[in-house]
Amino acid sequence: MDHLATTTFPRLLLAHAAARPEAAALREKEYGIWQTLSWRELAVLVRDLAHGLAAAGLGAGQHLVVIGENRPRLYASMLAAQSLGAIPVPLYQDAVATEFVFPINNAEIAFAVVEDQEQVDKLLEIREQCPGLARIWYDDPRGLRKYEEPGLAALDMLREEGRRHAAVHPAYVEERIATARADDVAALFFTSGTTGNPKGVVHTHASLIDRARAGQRFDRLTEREEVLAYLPLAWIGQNIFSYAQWLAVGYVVNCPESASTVEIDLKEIGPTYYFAPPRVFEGLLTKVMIRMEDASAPKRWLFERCMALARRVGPALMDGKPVGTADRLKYALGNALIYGPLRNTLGLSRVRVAYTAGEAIGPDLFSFYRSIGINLKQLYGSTETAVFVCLQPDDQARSDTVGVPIEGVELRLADGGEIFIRSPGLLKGYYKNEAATAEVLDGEGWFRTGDAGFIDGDGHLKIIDRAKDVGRMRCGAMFAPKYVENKLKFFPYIKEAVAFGDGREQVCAFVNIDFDAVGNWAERHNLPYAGYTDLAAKPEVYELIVECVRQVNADLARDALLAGSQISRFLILHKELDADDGELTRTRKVRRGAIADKYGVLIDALYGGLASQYIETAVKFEDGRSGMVAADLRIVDMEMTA
Amino acid sequence: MAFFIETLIGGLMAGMLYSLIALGFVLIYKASGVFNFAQGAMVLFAALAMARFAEWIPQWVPALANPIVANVLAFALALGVMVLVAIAVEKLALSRLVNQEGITLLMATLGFTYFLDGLGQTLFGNDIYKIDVGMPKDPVIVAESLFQGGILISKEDLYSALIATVLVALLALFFQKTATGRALRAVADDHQAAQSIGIPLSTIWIIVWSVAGFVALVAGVIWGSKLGVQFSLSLVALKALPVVILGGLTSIPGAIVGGLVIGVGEKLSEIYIGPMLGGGIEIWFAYVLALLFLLVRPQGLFGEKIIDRV
Amino acid sequence: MFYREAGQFKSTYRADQQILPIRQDRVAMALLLLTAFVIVPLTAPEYLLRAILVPFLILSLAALGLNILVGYCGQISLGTGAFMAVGAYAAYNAQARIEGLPLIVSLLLGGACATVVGVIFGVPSLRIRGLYLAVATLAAQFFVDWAALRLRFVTNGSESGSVSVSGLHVFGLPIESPASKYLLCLSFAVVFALLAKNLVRSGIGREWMAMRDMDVAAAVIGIRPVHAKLTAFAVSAFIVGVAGGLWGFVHLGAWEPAAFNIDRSFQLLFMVIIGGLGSISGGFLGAAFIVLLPIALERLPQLLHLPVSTAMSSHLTSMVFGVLIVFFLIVEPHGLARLWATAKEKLRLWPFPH
Amino acid sequence: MRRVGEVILDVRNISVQFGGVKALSDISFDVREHEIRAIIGPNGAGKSSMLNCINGVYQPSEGAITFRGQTFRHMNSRQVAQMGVARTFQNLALFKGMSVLDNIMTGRNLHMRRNLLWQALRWGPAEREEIAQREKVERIIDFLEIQAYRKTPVGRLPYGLQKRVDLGRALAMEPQVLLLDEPMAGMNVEEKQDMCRFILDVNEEFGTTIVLIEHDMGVVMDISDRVVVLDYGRKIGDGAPDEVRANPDVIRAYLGTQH
Repeated sequence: MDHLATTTFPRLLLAHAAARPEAAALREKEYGIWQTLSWRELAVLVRDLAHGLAAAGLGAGQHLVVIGENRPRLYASMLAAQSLGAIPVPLYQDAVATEFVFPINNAEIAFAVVEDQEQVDKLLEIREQCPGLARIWYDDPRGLRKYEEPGLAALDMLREEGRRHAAVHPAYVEERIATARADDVAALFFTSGTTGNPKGVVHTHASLIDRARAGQRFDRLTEREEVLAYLPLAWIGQNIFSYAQWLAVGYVVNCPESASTVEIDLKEIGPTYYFAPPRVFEGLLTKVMIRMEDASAPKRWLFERCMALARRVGPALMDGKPVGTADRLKYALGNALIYGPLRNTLGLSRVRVAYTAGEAIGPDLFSFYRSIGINLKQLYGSTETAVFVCLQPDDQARSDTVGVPIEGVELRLADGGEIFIRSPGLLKGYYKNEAATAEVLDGEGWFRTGDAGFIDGDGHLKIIDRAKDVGRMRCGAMFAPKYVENKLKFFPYIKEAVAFGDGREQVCAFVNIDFDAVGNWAERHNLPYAGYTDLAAKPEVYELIVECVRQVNADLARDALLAGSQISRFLILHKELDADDGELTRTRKVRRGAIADKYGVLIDALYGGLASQYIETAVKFEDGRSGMVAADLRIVDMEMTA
Repeated sequence: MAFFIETLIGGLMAGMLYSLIALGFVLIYKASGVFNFAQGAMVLFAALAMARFAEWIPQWVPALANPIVANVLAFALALGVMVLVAIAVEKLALSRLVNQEGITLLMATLGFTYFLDGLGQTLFGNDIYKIDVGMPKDPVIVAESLFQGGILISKEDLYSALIATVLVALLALFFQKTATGRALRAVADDHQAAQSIGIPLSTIWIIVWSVAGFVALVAGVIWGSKLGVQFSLSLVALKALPVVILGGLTSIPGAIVGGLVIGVGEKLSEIYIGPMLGGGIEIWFAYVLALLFLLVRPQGLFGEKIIDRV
Repeated sequence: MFYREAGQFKSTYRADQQILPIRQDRVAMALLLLTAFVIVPLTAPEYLLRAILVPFLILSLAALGLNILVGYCGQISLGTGAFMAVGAYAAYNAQARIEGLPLIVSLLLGGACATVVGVIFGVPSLRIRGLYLAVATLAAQFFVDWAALRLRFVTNGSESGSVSVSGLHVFGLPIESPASKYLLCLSFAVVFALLAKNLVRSGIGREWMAMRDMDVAAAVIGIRPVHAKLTAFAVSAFIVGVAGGLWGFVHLGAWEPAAFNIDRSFQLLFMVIIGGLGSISGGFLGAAFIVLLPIALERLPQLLHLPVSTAMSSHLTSMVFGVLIVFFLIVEPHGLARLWATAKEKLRLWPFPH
Repeated sequence: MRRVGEVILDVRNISVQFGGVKALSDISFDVREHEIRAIIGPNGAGKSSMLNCINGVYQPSEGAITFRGQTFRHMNSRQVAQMGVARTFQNLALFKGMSVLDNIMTGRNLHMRRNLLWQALRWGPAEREEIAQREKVERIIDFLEIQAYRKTPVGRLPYGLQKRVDLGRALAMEPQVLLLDEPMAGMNVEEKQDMCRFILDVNEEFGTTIVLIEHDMGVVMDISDRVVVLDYGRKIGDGAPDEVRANPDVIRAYLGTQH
């Protein structure tokens, strides 16, 4: 265990390559089958690329930007960079070009490895703004043959270069790997902060690997796990699960064939260790329900019976609580008839450990997966903490807590509920931003999470909201917008919600309908509509949402602390809140401030007591074109439960 | 020489009967795109009905003991039965099989065959029955002046050939001249189009199958009175198949000419080639003849040519 | 419902292209074969083996062959009985004329002769299409019937084409007991089914199907109609011929041309249509249906204790048979194999409807 | 970059008749290597018949076709295919009973050498060959972005995707000349854009010469190097898009009817 303190990712790679050279390291569905890369082959690939990068002039401490879907050769490029003591900087592949400018300049990035033509085009588009960016290598040459840009080349060329360089300096990379130190910087993650420029979070090999190991021990992960990597590598979550832990534990990471085939690929691979933010689980559940709608009556009856049973006994069984024999038998039957097949068609039948994190998950949603026998749990952590802070033990999964602090973590709650953390996994600092670093890291190494919460009866941490967002209403009552918004979002028909109320006498909210769910609902009640804006404005749809809000209010009323936060007025937005329009972060967190500025007129209307308000909004479409959507939004008054 | 001409005439007369049955195939195929293998079964069924009714009617109503009356009534009844069959076929099967593959339809008609064979023998018994419509059995001798010993012709064959000719002519007229006939042709050319201009498909099909039933009845009577009504009658249809493809599935003149060609070819081959091969070749000769001919002209004598459009 | 496919991923084309890619299917097939090869021979009563399973297997084999021609290559043939006859008589001649020729070899020789005849009668298919071809193939049927009846050398001199065989051995083992006959037929059926499956999932099979689905397009991508059609006739006739040999040698023992008459051809056509055109399992399903149906129908009156004369019952049987055929064509024109496929699809998606 | 080369396909005075009816009369034009050559004209102008002559579906009554210096009076489909001419069809001519994968695999049949017995045993060489071809086909599936439908029966695919499979089958032949018969007929805007991209990519990445029949004038003018205009089986125009657009006969016969 002593080498733990001293190891680095490249060394882990070499260790695997030495210990189990022919074992699968990475699989990618390509050309119809799962093309497998063994640890040995991977090590060779990494070495070649490292030599290539060295030849190209990438040195220790320099940065290499990596943009693209999960692709084995992008993983290899990151390892190659680390082999040279350089620092990979993964960026979100779905970001628009301008969002690359800050990170690239901020980290003086000269080298980029990207997936395909799409990413190349984006980088070329911002080349003037980023004069430093000298070399760009691409993985997939499709459509790039006729490009003749200086410094643009295929990854194969880089590998060729590497082979030549290796011929001249055979031991170069090995030496670099050997001399690297565990507390060298391993990676730089840009957090799409809810306001202002993104901040570069600096992590060392030690911090990432320590947390990866901690998580491994907590869930007893083995090298036999299968993981499907389909979320952006730039997101610390995916990065920890499919990179840090992959190298720490040595299991197999599988890359889907294309975005359009993720579901098929998920089913084929049947991962044993699965990680996804709540919205993914939500999407899955919605699909399940929609597909069951068209099932024959008897089948639906059976399904509902089984689900009712599952809701009753499923979670208890998962938590290992005592359950009557009769129920056990019934559940076994249900498992044969529904739960098993369902897990299978979802591709989750082999899941041993599944995590959700990033935002609160709805109780129904959460218990659905547990009740059909999927060991879904929650964890608490952030980019700055290398994810693993609190995890839920297998038999203590709750929808409203985020688990217990795991090994190495110290937790402190300031008055006002803000959470402070100390752990070996903390960031080294924000890149070239002492001010920001000082804000979050104090002298004794305590990290200010900015979240507000408390420890509940059985030692689980419970999160209410961002500490800074927890406000007070005019009447002095506590106001936790996120808490309210989440309660709204737990309804399948509501995709996003934004609640206002800090310093006001009442709470008002914007609601974003879920186009799929509501659209499907509309079709079933044969209600014709022309697109999102039209559907959102339908009186019937308003009825639907009013019902949801009424329930939320009733719910809030029960909790003395939050009774004041009941929603008095709301409106349904005419467009989907979208990261491309700066309304959400890349991880789909609501950008409260941005929205408040953008839709000020609507807020005024809500508080000004108007019955409706006209608004025009500029939108960006997928293909980069932009246009306007306009609508006259109706505002609804809700009665509050006392 | 005389012998040759005798054979020739014999062939021609047999050929007319083939044409008659072939016509049954062509009618149905034109109108409903069904290659009706049940034609043979229909012949047997019709003949059985005819034979048995002619036998039963005097027993039921002694007043009608007169053979002519009995035969006429029996014929009418048998015809009625065939119409019922046509209706049943359309309502119960065809209307539910529209736009199926040709092969599937062909299989369906084989289904009819089994059914009709079973039904016929259940209703009318499975012995050998005879039909006596007063066909003269004695032969005539003609053209003695021309040939030594003259040419011997069976009156029976002659009459049957005549009947067949008349019938064929009538049907041809019916097809070319009457409104129904034109409707039938329209349907044959294009089902959808025909329906869209308001030609009731099901009625048309019932008519066609009834006509085919009628043809089958006549053929059954003629053959029945010659060979007696028995199961082997249904095999007569197999003889007509080469006629159909030789003439072209969709062509009435084809059926007629084809019938004559096959009839003559069969007889001549049996007499001039048969002995060399050990006899009994007529069963396959017709087919081989048709086959060889198709190699030259795949769509038969008068069938439409198929052009590939891509 | 029983499928658990998650985690069954393929990392080689070999694995991806195997006949049964899903593990559960492979297990089921293994069990099926085990039952067929071990349990049935040990437990099944003689009557079942002799009167039902042996004919079922042989006809399945013939239907398999016919399906290659009709179902995969789209060439209708009404002359199947003839090819069976050729196989049977050729094999008989081989046995009779060549001293001590192994049974299997004779049967395969029979198949080879059938192939030759099949190709000869397949030549017209290059010019003639659809129903014209169907009728034309009857030429083969009647010609062979006649030849077997009249041509001495075909029957090795025996009168009116009636011949008989006895004392069959395979690898020194006597083929006398129903069980041994059953096992022999089963082995043939299984081996040929496997070979046929390999063919239809290879280049040649794709040629056939291309010919069937869109011959012009097939020609444009370089497929030769001659090659595609004649190979289909050849392969089909070979399998049918071997089946014919088995029918004569193993099932009948003594036979005359009537055993392979036009009704046999129709019966086989029924099997492939009802079983399912263009599927290997179709032949077996269809054969099962056509073999069992009449037996069931004949049994019915006895079971219900109805006083029906044998003649009458045979008439009723053929009536009901006819009705069922038509009914079946109406409800499932694509055959039992399609039914099976859809059922399987449903099971895989369960509990979802689609 | 694409460089247009020598004449690869030369059609001289071709005439075609169907029982008296003249489908084509005395058509001549040439196709240069690596170019995109469009054939336009109103319905029934004989465009498809022209292609059918080139790959031997129809036999011209007069005239000759020269391909890579070899001159033929009658083309033979297989020979044409072997010489490297592939073709897609106006109204889909896919093999309905087969999966996307198998449809495209048929395009590789010319390259399969193993005989029947090997295939029946599907062992050793036969299997290796099958897999080698599968690899090639998978590249095409990837190129056309239809991975998600690999094993779907083509009949179940939407029209636009079926068109792609048709193209895939042609590409599988690794043709030097690709004849496209209205590849965008009946497609919506996005589908057309995709198809255009594919056609251009094929032309640029594999340097394939393309003969294109298309109704969408916008597309034709955008992507083709030279255009032949047919009307009632006669050639009424030939040249660069702009020349053709300016040609009065063409305007009268064709563009006039368009807008």
